[in-house]
Amino acid sequence: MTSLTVTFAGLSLRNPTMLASGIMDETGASMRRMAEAGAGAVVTKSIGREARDGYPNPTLVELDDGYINAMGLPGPGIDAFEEEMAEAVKGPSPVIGSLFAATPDDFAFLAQRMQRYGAAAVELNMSCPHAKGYGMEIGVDPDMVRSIVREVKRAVDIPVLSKLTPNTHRLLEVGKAVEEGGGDAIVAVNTVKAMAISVDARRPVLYNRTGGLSGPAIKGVGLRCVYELYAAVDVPIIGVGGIETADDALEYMMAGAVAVQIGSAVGRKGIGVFDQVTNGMTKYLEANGMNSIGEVVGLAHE
Amino acid sequence: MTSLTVTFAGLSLRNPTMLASGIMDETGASMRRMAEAGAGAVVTKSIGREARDGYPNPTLVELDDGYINAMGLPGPGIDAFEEEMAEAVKGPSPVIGSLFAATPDDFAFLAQRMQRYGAAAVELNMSCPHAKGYGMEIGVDPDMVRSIVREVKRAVDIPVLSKLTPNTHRLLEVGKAVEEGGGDAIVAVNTVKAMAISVDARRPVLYNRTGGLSGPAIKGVGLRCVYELYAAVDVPIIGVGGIETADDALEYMMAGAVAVQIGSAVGRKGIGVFDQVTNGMTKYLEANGMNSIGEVVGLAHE
Amino acid sequence: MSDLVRIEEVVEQGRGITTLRFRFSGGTPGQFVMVWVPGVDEVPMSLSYQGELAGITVKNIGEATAALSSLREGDRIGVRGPYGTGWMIPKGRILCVGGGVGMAPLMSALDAINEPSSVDVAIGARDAGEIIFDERAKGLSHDVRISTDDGSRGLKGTVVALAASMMAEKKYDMVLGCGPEIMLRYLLAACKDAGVRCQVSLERLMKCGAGLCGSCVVDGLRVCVEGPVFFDEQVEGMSEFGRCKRTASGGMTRA
Amino acid sequence: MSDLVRIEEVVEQGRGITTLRFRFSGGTPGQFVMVWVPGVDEVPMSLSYQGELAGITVKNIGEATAALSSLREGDRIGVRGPYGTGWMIPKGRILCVGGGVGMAPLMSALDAINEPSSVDVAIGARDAGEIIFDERAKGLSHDVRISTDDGSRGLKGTVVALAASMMAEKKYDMVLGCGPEIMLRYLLAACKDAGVRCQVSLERLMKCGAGLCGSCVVDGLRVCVEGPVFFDEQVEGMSEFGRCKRTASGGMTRA
Ligand SMILES: Cc1cc2nc3c(=O)[nH]c(=O)nc-3n(C[C@H](O)[C@H](O)[C@H](O)COP(=O)(O)OP(=O)(O)OC[C@H]3O[C@@H](n4cnc5c(N)ncnc54)[C@H](O)[C@@H]3O)c2cc1C
Ligand SMILES: Cc1cc2nc3c(=O)[nH]c(=O)nc-3n(C[C@H](O)[C@H](O)[C@H](O)COP(=O)(O)OP(=O)(O)OC[C@H]3O[C@@H](n4cnc5c(N)ncnc54)[C@H](O)[C@@H]3O)c2cc1C
Ligand SMILES: Cc1cc2nc3c(=O)[nH]c(=O)nc-3n(C[C@H](O)[C@H](O)[C@H](O)COP(=O)(O)O)c2cc1C
Ligand SMILES: Cc1cc2nc3c(=O)[nH]c(=O)nc-3n(C[C@H](O)[C@H](O)[C@H](O)COP(=O)(O)O)c2cc1C
Ligand code: FES
Ligand code: FES
Repeated sequence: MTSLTVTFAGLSLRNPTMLASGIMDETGASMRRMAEAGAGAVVTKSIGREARDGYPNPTLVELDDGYINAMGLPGPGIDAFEEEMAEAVKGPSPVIGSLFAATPDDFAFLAQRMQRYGAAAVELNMSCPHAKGYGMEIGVDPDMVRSIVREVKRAVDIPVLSKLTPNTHRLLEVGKAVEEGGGDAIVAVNTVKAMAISVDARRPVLYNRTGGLSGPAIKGVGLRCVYELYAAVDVPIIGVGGIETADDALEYMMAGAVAVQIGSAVGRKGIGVFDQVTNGMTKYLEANGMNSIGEVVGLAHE
Repeated sequence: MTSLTVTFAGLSLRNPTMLASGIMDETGASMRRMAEAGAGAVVTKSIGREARDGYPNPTLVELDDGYINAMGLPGPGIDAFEEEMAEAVKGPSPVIGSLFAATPDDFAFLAQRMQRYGAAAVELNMSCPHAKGYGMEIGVDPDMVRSIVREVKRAVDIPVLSKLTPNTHRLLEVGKAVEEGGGDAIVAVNTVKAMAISVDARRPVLYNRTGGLSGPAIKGVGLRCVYELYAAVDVPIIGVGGIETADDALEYMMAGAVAVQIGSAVGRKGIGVFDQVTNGMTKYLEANGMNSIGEVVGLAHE
Repeated sequence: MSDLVRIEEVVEQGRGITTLRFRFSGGTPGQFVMVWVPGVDEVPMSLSYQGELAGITVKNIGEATAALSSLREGDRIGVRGPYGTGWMIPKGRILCVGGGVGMAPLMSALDAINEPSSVDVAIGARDAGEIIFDERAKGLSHDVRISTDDGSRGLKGTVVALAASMMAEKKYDMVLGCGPEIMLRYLLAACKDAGVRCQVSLERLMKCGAGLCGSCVVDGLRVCVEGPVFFDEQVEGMSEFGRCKRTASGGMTRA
Repeated sequence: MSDLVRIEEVVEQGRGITTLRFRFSGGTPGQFVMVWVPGVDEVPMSLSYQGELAGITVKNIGEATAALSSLREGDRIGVRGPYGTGWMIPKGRILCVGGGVGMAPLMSALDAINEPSSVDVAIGARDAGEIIFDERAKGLSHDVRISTDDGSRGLKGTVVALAASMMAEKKYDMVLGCGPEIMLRYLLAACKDAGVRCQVSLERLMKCGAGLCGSCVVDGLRVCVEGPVFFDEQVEGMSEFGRCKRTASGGMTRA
């Protein structure tokens, strides 16, 4: 018997696939559905203090090999999200509350609320490339990252994950800052800052002009970040970016990820993608005489 | 009659397509051939002081939507390159000498040699993501970039182009540093740092483990960099990254590029790509009642 | 190469209801596209015509639909898709029930069925000015009936009442319905009473249109992927159907 | 899903010459693949077998080829491609001239021609131990002749001398040649003398294999894209042919 269970940062997941933040996770019912579809954990949409409409459309550009999105962090705000969490936690998988804020205090406040709502962990979004004042604007500053993580760790008992941006040459410094702040895990990566222009319209397509590239186009970028982080930090790393198949997930795990998140593939492949990936992982373990998916982690470093 | 001629930074090109550095430009004959195939200018392989073998193979990974390469800046060194330049400058298009070095002095020395060899301009590679001590290791530091550009400007009379990396959150600061150093133009972008892992081999595919992602996968990233730079600096910008069609090139020009470079498409589409792009540009001008390709530059900012 | 499509034809379909035709192939009946009016907005629109020369039929209710309604031949819009799950068209006798611009996705179904004797149509609207596609429907069905709320054309009453009377009169194997959600709620009830299976096409706020953002979900199902067409049994289990919608921030509003 | 291919069969083809068979489809005669031995190197190899069960035939001359030669059934290698421009196989009578492991890409041509009466073969090597594919060639050609430098098998002499005698004896429309560059240089001369058109398959240091890096160029032509097979007239114009090669740094060395 092979096992896909992974345990890290105080979390235990029945399989290493997680629903990535921002995908089908704005409502309790949709999060539950993704957990039922096979995600070993679901991460909520990044939630802030207040309700935000996000940007007007167009918020998404579809490419052959991915998407560019600039949703603008829409969300009902932490108060209204209580109701969604109440529903989400009824699902079969742990729910991880993703948060965005501009200051350590706000992050801590939001994290406490998420803990109260039953989140198994919080994920600090310090990496959104398209929301002014949030996300990667703070996530490229190791000092800021360290103090945010430290503040949140003080405020809650649940594990604290930090989601990093690939849009910086300081990735490893930021990763170390997470560790120094006492962070329990790193999630890498958020989207790569990009844009699309319509020649016919002679203007950027997205309302916000720039957005974040996701999907297969960035798989190599995410892999590289996980690989480099694995060699640089001791905290567990969760890999995300362009994962659509079991092989993609295995590549990330060999690069050093203990678990993976899947976002764009939910649109490109359908919600069956979690089952497809986990089935493929089981087949891989069987074919290679391994007992546990944990044996795969970091293999590409040997 | 429509015109594709572009004039910027003291250069005049019969069309706005240029051969990107590192592609079919290690020998004089191949550069000449690319100029004859339609490139409005050719940029040489990045040349350093000494001969370098580059990394052992594998140096290239082919993806559906691009390549990841880690050639490791192979090249015969500036002395031996004289012979290649002598041949290259016989071609129908200006030859731009790309250079890599670790210090302002070395850059200046190399630039003087390139000028002597007949280069119409030099392009400073401050953006290679996979050569220790060179490339993006210096190109993410605005102070370093400023002093390199300044030193090279002092050393030569030909225009000085600076090629930037997208792998930093400080792109605009670096762009401004180029301007402050007296640089004549910016080339954006070099490859995005990435890697590939073989699940079967349980190891990175590239000898150097990490490399640079190019081709369609990064088009949105390059476009975004050009768009942001155009709004931030006054020097002309040359766009590069994933250009394969006239539409791709027009998108870059609408984002603010006065000219474009084509690299990966030489492999993916063949050397006919320069003609295809320029023919498409002419058709576009005709269909839109424009006289000169210059009218397109920056249109997406209006 | 063009990244936008050119409007080839504009047809004033009814009061404040306009059809735009453009070259765009692909799609099955009931699928929709995301339509971008550069500088204005991008909104979901069902394909009211499919094939080489596709079409959408727009009711002017706000900023985006006003912009679409004001377009002229030669103007350009962005169209991506087709997206979603359309009608499942079974063998047997079908009744199409459309309220107002809800006729749009039903016309694609009628085109696809293309068997006038096996499909009937009930078209309803507030008044005669908003009755659309009746002539086109007549070419595709032998029994097309009309109702208006104010009686200015056809039967006075709701299209659900009309459909109920048709179901009482004839035997149908499937009802396909599209229109305001309140109408669909009554239609489902009427079908249940008559013992006829039913599919309905729903509308929700859509941002991505591609199954990612979650803004369109109803009880966890994406209107843009699992819908817009849902079966009666799916809809009956939905706590949010006919009761509430999500706003741009993902919060709930009562319908 | 596998990103490497499994070696299905290993055949000792001659002294220090090994054929590896693996599942890999696609390719036209004369094309090559980039073969990765994980942890060792990645090198270009002509396909000596094409179709479902492809094959390469490797001469052990250095690190990568030694690693390839030591592989056993069940081992795995990376294969990307096929790349390049292969043989143009015309109607008419053809003579294949192979020196040593140069027979590899010619075997794909013989398989493709598959008309034993219209193609003859001249196989040469330093000695009998390096003569390969003679039996396989006999199944595909009615006239297969052999030469060795030391006379240990067949005609004593070079394969170019053998080919020249065959061209004197019979009429050919095209010669296809592969082997050491010095041999190809003489072969071209012999063909010119005999008034027979000729194609030759060249080798150069290859890094990317995909037409980007420029490491394989001969006078501006990429051996990995425009080659490895070139026509006589192309080769004749090459200042670097038979004279010099590029090193890893792109510098020149005399051949
Ligand atoms: C799958 C799908 C297919 C659709 N097909 C069509 C179609 O074929 N033809 C068509 O005309 N429309 C169709 N719609 C509805 C259309 O997308 C909306 O009418 C449009 O997005 C409104 O944009 P606006 O900017 O014009 O109005 P807004 O400015 O966004 O809204 C104006 C006012 O109308 C209200 N409103 C918004 N949407 C609706 C709605 N759906 N029903 C009633 N009131 C609403 C708003 O609350 C607001 O008060 C479809 C929607 C979906 C989800
Ligand atoms: C298009 C193409 C197709 C090829 N097809 C085949 C094939 O079917 N079978 C096959 O065995 N080989 C083939 N080769 C040659 C093969 O790629 C080289 O032999 C191999 O790369 C050598 O690698 P190595 O590490 O074993 O030797 P290295 O360690 O690289 O070289 C060992 C020694 O041999 C010398 N050397 C290197 N290459 C050659 C050469 N081509 N000829 C003579 N000496 C050389 C070197 O200078 C060095 O002294 C082909 C090459 C090309 C370009
Ligand atoms: C439509 C969309 C919305 C997203 N929203 C968020 C978000 O709110 N918070 C966040 O941390 N990441 C967000 N992301 C990033 C994803 O979680 C993920 O990091 C990224 O898409 C790369 O993974 P993928 O290639 O599997 O999509 C979003 C991505 C997409 C495509
Ligand atoms: C094989 C290869 C080698 C390259 N070598 C160099 C180089 O020596 N110097 C440099 O500035 N850029 C180099 N580049 C980067 C390209 O010039 C270009 O910036 C990048 O590939 C993006 O453009 P593309 O998508 O059109 O390829 C190289 C790219 C490739 C694919
Ligand atoms: S609009 Fe349906 S998930 Fe985004
Ligand atoms: S090996 Fe031919 S161009 Fe790179």
